[in-house]
Amino acid sequence: EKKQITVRALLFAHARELAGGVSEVSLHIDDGWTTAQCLENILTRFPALKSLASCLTLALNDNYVDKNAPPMLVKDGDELALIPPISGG
Amino acid sequence: EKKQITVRALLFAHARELAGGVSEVSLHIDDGWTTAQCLENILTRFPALKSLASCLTLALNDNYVDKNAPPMLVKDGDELALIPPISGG
Amino acid sequence: MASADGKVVEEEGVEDDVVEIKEKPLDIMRYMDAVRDSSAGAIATFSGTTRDTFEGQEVLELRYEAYETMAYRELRKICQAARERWELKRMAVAHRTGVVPTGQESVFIAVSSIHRQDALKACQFVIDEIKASVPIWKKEIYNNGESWKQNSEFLTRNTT
Amino acid sequence: MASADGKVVEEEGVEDDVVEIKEKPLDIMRYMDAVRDSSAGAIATFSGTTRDTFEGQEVLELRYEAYETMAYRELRKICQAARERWELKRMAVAHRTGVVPTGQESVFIAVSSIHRQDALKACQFVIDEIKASVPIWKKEIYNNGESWKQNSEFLTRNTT
Repeated sequence: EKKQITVRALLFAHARELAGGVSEVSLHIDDGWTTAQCLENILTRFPALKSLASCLTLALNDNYVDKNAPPMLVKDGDELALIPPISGG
Repeated sequence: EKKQITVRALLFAHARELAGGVSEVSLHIDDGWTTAQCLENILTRFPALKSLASCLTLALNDNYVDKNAPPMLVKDGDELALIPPISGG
Repeated sequence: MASADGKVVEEEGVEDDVVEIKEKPLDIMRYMDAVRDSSAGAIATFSGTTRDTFEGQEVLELRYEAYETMAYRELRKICQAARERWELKRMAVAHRTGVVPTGQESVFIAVSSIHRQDALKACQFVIDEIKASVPIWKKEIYNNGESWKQNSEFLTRNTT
Repeated sequence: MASADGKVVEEEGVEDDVVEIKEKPLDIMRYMDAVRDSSAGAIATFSGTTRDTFEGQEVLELRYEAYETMAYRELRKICQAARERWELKRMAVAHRTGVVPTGQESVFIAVSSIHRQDALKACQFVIDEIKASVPIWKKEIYNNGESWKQNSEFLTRNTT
Protein backbone atom coordinates (compact mmCIF):
# COMPACT_ATOMS: atom_id res chain seq x y z
CA GLU A 1 0.00 0.00 0.00
CA LYS A 2 1.04 3.60 -0.77
CA LYS A 3 2.61 5.91 1.80
CA GLN A 4 0.28 8.78 2.74
CA ILE A 5 1.52 12.38 2.61
CA THR A 6 0.02 15.73 3.52
CA VAL A 7 0.18 18.80 1.32
CA ARG A 8 -1.00 22.26 2.39
CA ALA A 9 -2.94 24.02 -0.34
CA LEU A 10 -3.41 27.80 -0.20
CA LEU A 11 -6.22 29.66 -1.96
CA PHE A 12 -5.90 33.36 -2.67
CA ALA A 13 -8.08 36.20 -3.87
CA HIS A 14 -10.71 35.13 -6.41
CA ALA A 15 -9.92 31.43 -5.79
CA ARG A 16 -10.53 31.80 -2.06
CA GLU A 17 -13.80 33.62 -2.67
CA LEU A 18 -15.06 30.97 -5.10
CA ALA A 19 -14.20 28.31 -2.51
CA GLY A 20 -16.54 30.02 -0.07
CA GLY A 21 -13.80 31.84 1.81
CA VAL A 22 -11.62 28.80 2.43
CA SER A 23 -8.00 29.97 2.35
CA GLU A 24 -6.24 26.75 3.27
CA VAL A 25 -6.91 23.07 2.63
CA SER A 26 -4.97 20.03 3.86
CA LEU A 27 -4.64 17.34 1.21
CA HIS A 28 -4.04 13.85 2.62
CA ILE A 29 -2.99 11.99 -0.47
CA ASP A 30 -0.95 9.09 -1.83
CA ASP A 31 2.75 9.67 -2.28
CA GLY A 32 3.53 10.17 -5.94
CA TRP A 33 0.85 12.68 -6.85
CA THR A 34 1.65 15.54 -9.19
CA THR A 35 0.79 19.19 -8.65
CA ALA A 36 -1.84 18.85 -11.40
CA GLN A 37 -3.48 15.92 -9.57
CA CYS A 38 -3.59 18.00 -6.38
CA LEU A 39 -5.38 20.76 -8.29
CA GLU A 40 -7.88 18.26 -9.69
CA ASN A 41 -8.57 17.07 -6.15
CA ILE A 42 -9.21 20.63 -4.97
CA LEU A 43 -11.48 21.33 -7.94
CA THR A 44 -13.52 18.25 -7.03
CA ARG A 45 -13.91 19.47 -3.46
CA PHE A 46 -14.77 23.03 -4.57
CA PRO A 47 -16.61 22.77 -7.90
CA ALA A 48 -17.19 26.53 -7.97
CA LEU A 49 -13.44 26.88 -8.54
CA LYS A 50 -13.75 25.22 -11.94
CA SER A 51 -14.82 28.51 -13.55
CA LEU A 52 -11.35 29.86 -12.70
CA ALA A 53 -9.42 26.66 -13.42
CA SER A 54 -8.06 27.59 -16.83
CA CYS A 55 -6.60 30.84 -15.44
CA LEU A 56 -4.97 29.29 -12.40
CA THR A 57 -1.21 29.07 -12.07
CA LEU A 58 0.27 26.87 -9.36
CA ALA A 59 3.16 27.63 -7.04
CA LEU A 60 4.96 24.93 -5.10
CA ASN A 61 6.86 26.09 -2.02
CA ASP A 62 6.92 29.72 -3.20
CA ASN A 63 7.99 28.91 -6.78
CA TYR A 64 5.81 29.03 -9.86
CA VAL A 65 5.15 25.65 -11.45
CA ASP A 66 6.02 25.90 -15.14
CA LYS A 67 2.99 24.71 -17.13
CA ASN A 68 5.26 23.55 -19.93
CA ALA A 69 7.64 21.57 -17.76
CA PRO A 70 7.23 17.83 -17.06
CA PRO A 71 4.73 16.95 -14.28
CA MET A 72 6.10 17.79 -10.83
CA LEU A 73 5.60 15.49 -7.84
CA VAL A 74 4.60 16.86 -4.45
CA LYS A 75 6.28 15.77 -1.21
CA ASP A 76 5.05 15.49 2.34
CA GLY A 77 4.80 18.94 3.90
CA ASP A 78 4.82 20.84 0.62
CA GLU A 79 2.90 24.10 0.25
CA LEU A 80 0.90 24.35 -2.97
CA ALA A 81 -0.69 27.68 -3.85
CA LEU A 82 -3.46 28.37 -6.34
CA ILE A 83 -2.51 31.65 -8.03
CA PRO A 84 -5.32 33.41 -9.90
CA PRO A 85 -4.14 36.05 -12.39
CA ILE A 86 -2.19 38.57 -10.33
CA SER A 87 -2.95 42.28 -10.24
CA GLY A 88 -0.36 43.87 -7.99
CA GLY A 89 1.65 46.97 -8.72
CA GLU B 1 25.09 109.37 -38.22
CA LYS B 2 23.91 106.08 -36.69
CA LYS B 3 21.33 105.86 -33.97
CA GLN B 4 22.84 104.70 -30.65
CA ILE B 5 21.24 101.80 -28.76
CA THR B 6 21.91 100.13 -25.42
CA VAL B 7 22.12 96.38 -24.92
CA ARG B 8 22.43 94.72 -21.51
CA ALA B 9 24.94 91.88 -21.50
CA LEU B 10 24.83 89.22 -18.75
CA LEU B 11 27.80 87.09 -17.75
CA PHE B 12 27.26 83.84 -15.87
CA ALA B 13 29.33 81.25 -14.04
CA HIS B 14 32.77 80.73 -15.57
CA ALA B 15 32.31 83.75 -17.87
CA ARG B 16 31.54 86.02 -14.94
CA GLU B 17 34.56 84.75 -13.02
CA LEU B 18 36.92 85.27 -15.98
CA ALA B 19 35.57 88.83 -16.31
CA GLY B 20 36.71 89.52 -12.76
CA GLY B 21 33.27 89.02 -11.24
CA VAL B 22 31.43 91.39 -13.57
CA SER B 23 27.94 89.95 -14.07
CA GLU B 24 26.40 92.71 -16.19
CA VAL B 25 27.73 95.09 -18.84
CA SER B 26 25.89 97.86 -20.67
CA LEU B 27 26.83 98.06 -24.34
CA HIS B 28 26.22 101.47 -25.91
CA ILE B 29 26.55 100.66 -29.57
CA ASP B 30 25.49 101.64 -33.05
CA ASP B 31 22.12 100.39 -34.25
CA GLY B 32 22.58 97.49 -36.62
CA TRP B 33 25.07 95.42 -34.65
CA THR B 34 24.76 91.65 -34.62
CA THR B 35 24.92 89.44 -31.53
CA ALA B 36 28.35 88.25 -32.70
CA GLN B 37 29.61 91.83 -32.86
CA CYS B 38 28.37 92.42 -29.32
CA LEU B 39 30.31 89.37 -28.16
CA GLU B 40 33.45 90.64 -29.92
CA ASN B 41 33.04 93.95 -28.10
CA ILE B 42 32.77 92.21 -24.73
CA LEU B 43 35.82 90.02 -25.47
CA THR B 44 37.81 93.19 -26.24
CA ARG B 45 36.79 94.70 -22.91
CA PHE B 46 37.49 91.46 -20.99
CA PRO B 47 40.39 89.72 -22.77
CA ALA B 48 40.46 86.95 -20.14
CA LEU B 49 37.11 85.80 -21.54
CA LYS B 50 38.78 84.84 -24.83
CA SER B 51 39.89 81.51 -23.37
CA LEU B 52 36.21 80.59 -23.07
CA ALA B 53 35.07 82.20 -26.33
CA SER B 54 34.84 79.06 -28.46
CA CYS B 55 32.61 77.38 -25.86
CA LEU B 56 30.24 80.30 -25.39
CA THR B 57 26.66 80.16 -26.59
CA LEU B 58 24.64 83.37 -26.74
CA ALA B 59 21.08 83.93 -25.67
CA LEU B 60 19.08 86.96 -26.78
CA ASN B 61 16.10 87.85 -24.59
CA ASP B 62 16.00 84.39 -23.00
CA ASN B 63 16.31 82.47 -26.29
CA TYR B 64 19.39 80.66 -27.53
CA VAL B 65 20.99 82.20 -30.61
CA ASP B 66 21.43 79.46 -33.21
CA LYS B 67 25.09 79.48 -34.31
CA ASN B 68 24.09 78.16 -37.72
CA ALA B 69 21.39 80.72 -38.37
CA PRO B 70 21.99 84.00 -40.25
CA PRO B 71 23.47 86.84 -38.13
CA MET B 72 20.91 88.30 -35.75
CA LEU B 73 20.64 92.05 -35.08
CA VAL B 74 20.22 93.40 -31.56
CA LYS B 75 17.68 96.09 -30.68
CA ASP B 76 17.66 98.82 -28.07
CA GLY B 77 16.91 97.33 -24.64
CA ASP B 78 17.78 93.77 -25.60
CA GLU B 79 19.28 91.39 -23.05
CA LEU B 80 22.21 89.37 -24.36
CA ALA B 81 23.55 86.53 -22.19
CA LEU B 82 26.91 84.77 -22.47
CA ILE B 83 26.16 81.11 -21.74
CA PRO B 84 29.18 78.96 -20.87
CA PRO B 85 28.59 75.19 -21.18
CA ILE B 86 25.73 74.43 -18.81
CA SER B 87 25.92 71.85 -16.03
CA GLY B 88 22.55 71.81 -14.35
CA GLY B 89 20.53 68.76 -13.47
CA MET C 1 11.51 41.12 11.03
CA ALA C 2 8.51 42.75 12.69
CA SER C 3 8.91 46.45 13.33
CA ALA C 4 7.69 48.32 16.37
CA ASP C 5 5.02 50.34 14.60
CA GLY C 6 2.33 47.77 14.10
CA LYS C 7 1.50 45.23 11.43
CA VAL C 8 4.61 45.58 9.33
CA VAL C 9 6.72 42.85 7.90
CA GLU C 10 10.13 44.12 6.90
CA GLU C 11 13.00 42.14 5.52
CA GLU C 12 16.38 42.95 4.10
CA GLY C 13 17.30 41.18 0.87
CA VAL C 14 20.59 40.67 -0.81
CA GLU C 15 22.83 43.72 -0.94
CA ASP C 16 20.72 45.49 1.68
CA ASP C 17 17.78 45.99 -0.66
CA VAL C 18 14.76 47.19 1.29
CA VAL C 19 11.76 44.98 0.47
CA GLU C 20 8.49 45.51 2.30
CA ILE C 21 4.89 44.36 2.14
CA LYS C 22 2.72 46.16 4.65
CA GLU C 23 -0.84 47.18 5.46
CA LYS C 24 0.01 50.80 6.24
CA PRO C 25 0.49 53.85 3.98
CA LEU C 26 3.88 53.73 2.30
CA ASP C 27 6.34 56.23 3.78
CA ILE C 28 7.85 57.58 0.56
CA MET C 29 10.57 59.71 2.16
CA ARG C 30 11.80 56.78 4.23
CA TYR C 31 12.38 54.76 1.06
CA MET C 32 13.96 57.70 -0.76
CA ASP C 33 16.32 58.25 2.15
CA ALA C 34 17.05 54.51 2.27
CA VAL C 35 18.43 54.64 -1.28
CA ARG C 36 20.05 58.09 -0.94
CA ASP C 37 23.82 57.75 -1.22
CA SER C 38 26.36 60.52 -1.56
CA SER C 39 28.26 58.40 -4.08
CA ALA C 40 25.12 58.17 -6.25
CA GLY C 41 24.11 60.84 -8.73
CA ALA C 42 20.55 59.74 -9.34
CA ILE C 43 17.43 58.40 -7.68
CA ALA C 44 14.56 57.21 -9.86
CA THR C 45 11.24 56.29 -8.31
CA PHE C 46 7.97 54.84 -9.45
CA SER C 47 4.68 55.05 -7.58
CA GLY C 48 1.69 53.05 -8.62
CA THR C 49 -1.31 55.03 -7.39
CA THR C 50 -4.88 53.84 -7.07
CA ARG C 51 -7.35 55.29 -9.56
CA ASP C 52 -10.86 56.42 -8.77
CA THR C 53 -12.42 55.26 -12.01
CA PHE C 54 -12.32 52.18 -14.23
CA GLU C 55 -13.90 52.41 -17.67
CA GLY C 56 -16.07 55.25 -16.49
CA GLN C 57 -17.24 53.48 -13.34
CA GLU C 58 -16.47 55.07 -9.99
CA VAL C 59 -14.17 52.93 -7.86
CA LEU C 60 -15.28 53.20 -4.23
CA GLU C 61 -12.52 51.17 -2.67
CA LEU C 62 -9.49 49.07 -3.59
CA ARG C 63 -8.27 46.07 -1.63
CA TYR C 64 -4.95 44.34 -2.10
CA GLU C 65 -3.86 41.00 -0.75
CA ALA C 66 -0.53 39.21 -1.04
CA TYR C 67 0.84 35.71 -0.82
CA GLU C 68 3.45 37.18 1.45
CA THR C 69 6.22 34.61 1.63
CA MET C 70 6.25 34.13 -2.12
CA ALA C 71 5.77 37.83 -2.86
CA TYR C 72 8.85 38.66 -0.77
CA ARG C 73 10.78 36.00 -2.60
CA GLU C 74 9.71 37.28 -6.03
CA LEU C 75 10.45 40.90 -5.09
CA ARG C 76 13.95 39.99 -3.99
CA LYS C 77 14.52 38.01 -7.18
CA ILE C 78 13.47 41.06 -9.20
CA CYS C 79 15.88 43.32 -7.30
CA GLN C 80 18.68 40.84 -7.88
CA ALA C 81 17.84 40.58 -11.59
CA ALA C 82 17.93 44.39 -11.87
CA ARG C 83 21.33 44.47 -10.19
CA GLU C 84 22.65 41.97 -12.72
CA ARG C 85 21.50 44.17 -15.61
CA TRP C 86 22.46 47.65 -14.38
CA GLU C 87 25.00 49.21 -12.05
CA LEU C 88 22.90 50.17 -9.05
CA LYS C 89 23.68 51.56 -5.63
CA ARG C 90 20.61 50.89 -3.49
CA MET C 91 17.06 49.67 -4.03
CA ALA C 92 13.81 49.90 -2.09
CA VAL C 93 10.56 48.21 -3.12
CA ALA C 94 7.37 48.35 -1.09
CA HIS C 95 3.83 47.13 -1.72
CA ARG C 96 0.83 48.02 0.36
CA THR C 97 -1.96 45.53 1.17
CA GLY C 98 -5.44 45.90 2.62
CA VAL C 99 -7.69 48.82 1.73
CA VAL C 100 -5.90 51.58 -0.18
CA PRO C 101 -7.82 54.87 -0.65
CA THR C 102 -7.80 56.27 -4.20
CA GLY C 103 -4.87 58.53 -5.14
CA GLN C 104 -2.48 56.77 -2.76
CA GLU C 105 0.53 54.57 -3.46
CA SER C 106 -0.11 50.84 -3.71
CA VAL C 107 3.49 50.23 -4.77
CA PHE C 108 6.65 52.31 -4.49
CA ILE C 109 10.05 51.65 -6.04
CA ALA C 110 13.21 53.70 -5.47
CA VAL C 111 16.57 53.00 -7.10
CA SER C 112 19.84 54.92 -6.85
CA SER C 113 22.84 54.74 -9.16
CA ILE C 114 25.95 56.67 -10.10
CA HIS C 115 24.69 57.40 -13.61
CA ARG C 116 21.03 58.21 -14.20
CA GLN C 117 20.36 55.75 -17.02
CA ASP C 118 20.88 52.81 -14.67
CA ALA C 119 18.38 54.00 -12.06
CA LEU C 120 15.79 55.02 -14.65
CA LYS C 121 15.94 51.76 -16.57
CA ALA C 122 16.00 49.61 -13.44
CA CYS C 123 12.96 51.41 -12.04
CA GLN C 124 10.99 50.66 -15.19
CA PHE C 125 12.18 47.05 -15.19
CA VAL C 126 11.16 46.52 -11.56
CA ILE C 127 7.58 47.72 -12.01
CA ASP C 128 7.20 45.69 -15.22
CA GLU C 129 8.43 42.58 -13.42
CA ILE C 130 6.25 43.18 -10.36
CA LYS C 131 3.20 43.32 -12.62
CA ALA C 132 4.24 40.06 -14.27
CA SER C 133 5.29 37.89 -11.37
CA VAL C 134 4.63 39.02 -7.78
CA PRO C 135 1.60 37.22 -6.28
CA ILE C 136 -0.44 40.20 -5.15
CA TRP C 137 -4.09 40.77 -6.05
CA LYS C 138 -6.27 43.84 -6.37
CA LYS C 139 -10.02 43.98 -6.08
CA GLU C 140 -11.98 47.03 -7.16
CA ILE C 141 -15.28 47.76 -5.43
CA TYR C 142 -17.91 49.67 -7.42
CA ASN C 143 -21.40 50.89 -6.61
CA ASN C 144 -22.88 47.93 -8.39
CA GLY C 145 -20.37 45.16 -7.84
CA GLU C 146 -16.74 44.29 -7.56
CA SER C 147 -13.98 42.84 -9.69
CA TRP C 148 -10.65 41.06 -9.25
CA LYS C 149 -8.24 42.72 -11.64
CA GLN C 150 -5.75 40.93 -13.87
CA ASN C 151 -2.38 42.27 -15.04
CA SER C 152 -1.86 41.82 -18.76
CA GLU C 153 1.88 41.43 -17.99
CA PHE C 154 1.09 38.28 -15.98
CA LEU C 155 -1.32 36.87 -18.53
CA THR C 156 1.17 37.36 -21.36
CA ARG C 157 3.90 35.57 -19.47
CA ASN C 158 1.65 32.70 -18.38
CA THR C 159 -0.12 31.98 -21.64
CA THR C 160 1.24 28.89 -23.32
CA MET D 1 5.57 84.89 -7.57
CA ALA D 2 7.55 85.15 -4.36
CA SER D 3 6.39 82.79 -1.62
CA ALA D 4 6.25 83.61 2.06
CA ASP D 5 9.02 81.27 3.14
CA GLY D 6 12.07 83.17 2.00
CA LYS D 7 14.06 83.41 -1.18
CA VAL D 8 11.84 81.32 -3.39
CA VAL D 9 10.68 82.06 -6.86
CA GLU D 10 7.68 79.99 -7.82
CA GLU D 11 5.72 80.15 -11.02
CA GLU D 12 2.95 78.19 -12.59
CA GLY D 13 3.44 77.19 -16.18
CA VAL D 14 1.04 76.00 -18.79
CA GLU D 15 -1.42 73.36 -17.62
CA ASP D 16 -0.55 74.11 -13.98
CA ASP D 17 2.90 72.57 -14.22
CA VAL D 18 4.87 73.39 -11.08
CA VAL D 19 8.23 74.89 -12.09
CA GLU D 20 10.58 76.17 -9.39
CA ILE D 21 14.14 77.40 -9.03
CA LYS D 22 15.05 78.02 -5.41
CA GLU D 23 17.96 78.28 -3.00
CA LYS D 24 16.43 76.00 -0.39
CA PRO D 25 16.35 72.20 -0.04
CA LEU D 26 13.78 70.71 -2.41
CA ASP D 27 10.66 69.50 -0.61
CA ILE D 28 10.16 66.17 -2.38
CA MET D 29 6.83 65.30 -0.82
CA ARG D 30 5.36 68.67 -1.77
CA TYR D 31 6.16 67.97 -5.44
CA MET D 32 4.90 64.40 -5.24
CA ASP D 33 1.66 65.59 -3.74
CA ALA D 34 1.44 68.34 -6.37
CA VAL D 35 1.33 65.70 -9.14
CA ARG D 36 -0.75 63.18 -7.18
CA ASP D 37 -4.12 62.73 -8.87
CA SER D 38 -6.74 60.12 -8.16
CA SER D 39 -7.35 59.78 -11.88
CA ALA D 40 -3.66 58.94 -12.42
CA GLY D 41 -2.24 55.46 -11.99
CA ALA D 42 1.43 56.34 -11.89
CA ILE D 43 3.93 58.86 -10.61
CA ALA D 44 7.51 58.68 -11.88
CA THR D 45 10.19 60.83 -10.32
CA PHE D 46 13.82 61.58 -10.93
CA SER D 47 16.21 63.11 -8.41
CA GLY D 48 19.63 64.32 -9.42
CA THR D 49 21.73 64.08 -6.27
CA THR D 50 25.12 65.65 -5.62
CA ARG D 51 28.06 63.27 -5.49
CA ASP D 52 30.91 63.43 -3.01
CA THR D 53 33.64 62.37 -5.41
CA PHE D 54 34.70 63.18 -8.97
CA GLU D 55 37.30 60.96 -10.60
CA GLY D 56 38.55 59.91 -7.19
CA GLN D 57 38.77 63.47 -5.86
CA GLU D 58 36.72 64.40 -2.83
CA VAL D 59 34.13 67.07 -3.58
CA LEU D 60 33.90 69.43 -0.59
CA GLU D 61 31.08 71.58 -1.85
CA LEU D 62 28.84 72.11 -4.86
CA ARG D 63 27.43 75.44 -5.94
CA TYR D 64 24.71 75.97 -8.54
CA GLU D 65 23.70 79.19 -10.22
CA ALA D 66 20.94 79.85 -12.73
CA TYR D 67 20.05 82.40 -15.37
CA GLU D 68 16.65 82.43 -13.76
CA THR D 69 14.35 84.08 -16.28
CA MET D 70 15.67 81.96 -19.11
CA ALA D 71 15.88 78.79 -17.00
CA TYR D 72 12.19 79.13 -16.11
CA ARG D 73 11.36 79.64 -19.75
CA GLU D 74 13.37 76.58 -20.84
CA LEU D 75 11.89 74.41 -18.08
CA ARG D 76 8.37 75.34 -19.12
CA LYS D 77 9.21 74.61 -22.76
CA ILE D 78 10.47 71.17 -21.74
CA CYS D 79 7.28 70.42 -19.80
CA GLN D 80 5.22 71.50 -22.78
CA ALA D 81 7.29 69.34 -25.14
CA ALA D 82 6.79 66.34 -22.84
CA ARG D 83 3.04 66.94 -22.82
CA GLU D 84 3.03 66.93 -26.61
CA ARG D 85 4.78 63.54 -26.71
CA TRP D 86 3.00 61.67 -23.90
CA GLU D 87 -0.38 61.72 -22.18
CA LEU D 88 0.44 63.29 -18.82
CA LYS D 89 -1.65 64.41 -15.87
CA ARG D 90 0.56 66.73 -13.83
CA MET D 91 4.21 67.76 -13.80
CA ALA D 92 6.54 69.31 -11.24
CA VAL D 93 10.13 70.30 -11.95
CA ALA D 94 12.40 71.99 -9.41
CA HIS D 95 16.07 72.95 -9.43
CA ARG D 96 18.04 74.08 -6.42
CA THR D 97 20.68 76.83 -6.58
CA GLY D 98 23.38 78.00 -4.20
CA VAL D 99 25.39 75.56 -2.08
CA VAL D 100 24.01 72.00 -2.16
CA PRO D 101 25.50 69.51 0.35
CA THR D 102 26.52 66.15 -1.10
CA GLY D 103 23.83 63.46 -1.27
CA GLN D 104 21.03 65.99 -1.63
CA GLU D 105 18.75 66.75 -4.56
CA SER D 106 19.91 69.43 -6.98
CA VAL D 107 17.02 68.68 -9.31
CA PHE D 108 13.70 66.92 -8.84
CA ILE D 109 11.15 65.91 -11.45
CA ALA D 110 7.75 64.34 -10.80
CA VAL D 111 5.27 63.34 -13.49
CA SER D 112 1.89 61.63 -13.17
CA SER D 113 -0.08 59.85 -15.85
CA ILE D 114 -2.91 57.39 -16.26
CA HIS D 115 -0.64 54.68 -17.69
CA ARG D 116 2.85 54.20 -16.31
CA GLN D 117 4.78 54.23 -19.60
CA ASP D 118 3.88 57.88 -20.15
CA ALA D 119 5.15 59.09 -16.77
CA LEU D 120 8.31 56.96 -16.93
CA LYS D 121 9.26 58.08 -20.43
CA ALA D 122 8.42 61.72 -19.77
CA CYS D 123 10.54 61.73 -16.63
CA GLN D 124 13.54 60.46 -18.55
CA PHE D 125 12.90 62.97 -21.33
CA VAL D 126 12.69 65.91 -18.92
CA ILE D 127 16.01 65.20 -17.19
CA ASP D 128 17.74 64.64 -20.56
CA GLU D 129 16.39 67.96 -21.83
CA ILE D 130 17.30 69.83 -18.64
CA LYS D 131 20.88 68.65 -19.03
CA ALA D 132 20.91 69.82 -22.63
CA SER D 133 19.22 73.19 -22.49
CA VAL D 134 18.47 74.83 -19.14
CA PRO D 135 21.00 77.57 -18.29
CA ILE D 136 22.14 76.41 -14.86
CA TRP D 137 25.76 75.87 -13.85
CA LYS D 138 27.49 73.70 -11.28
CA LYS D 139 30.88 74.31 -9.72
CA GLU D 140 32.64 71.61 -7.76
CA ILE D 141 35.04 72.65 -5.00
CA TYR D 142 37.91 70.27 -4.18
CA ASN D 143 40.75 70.39 -1.64
CA ASN D 144 43.12 71.62 -4.29
CA GLY D 145 40.96 73.67 -6.61
CA GLU D 146 37.58 74.02 -8.24
CA SER D 147 35.92 73.31 -11.55
CA TRP D 148 32.92 74.46 -13.56
CA LYS D 149 31.29 71.32 -14.89
CA GLN D 150 29.96 70.84 -18.41
CA ASN D 151 27.05 68.60 -19.44
CA SER D 152 27.89 66.41 -22.41
CA GLU D 153 24.21 66.70 -23.42
CA PHE D 154 24.66 70.46 -23.90
CA LEU D 155 27.98 70.16 -25.72
CA THR D 156 26.57 67.59 -28.14
CA ARG D 157 23.62 69.77 -28.99
CA ASN D 158 25.71 72.93 -29.40
CA THR D 159 28.58 71.57 -31.45
CA THR D 160 28.30 72.55 -35.10
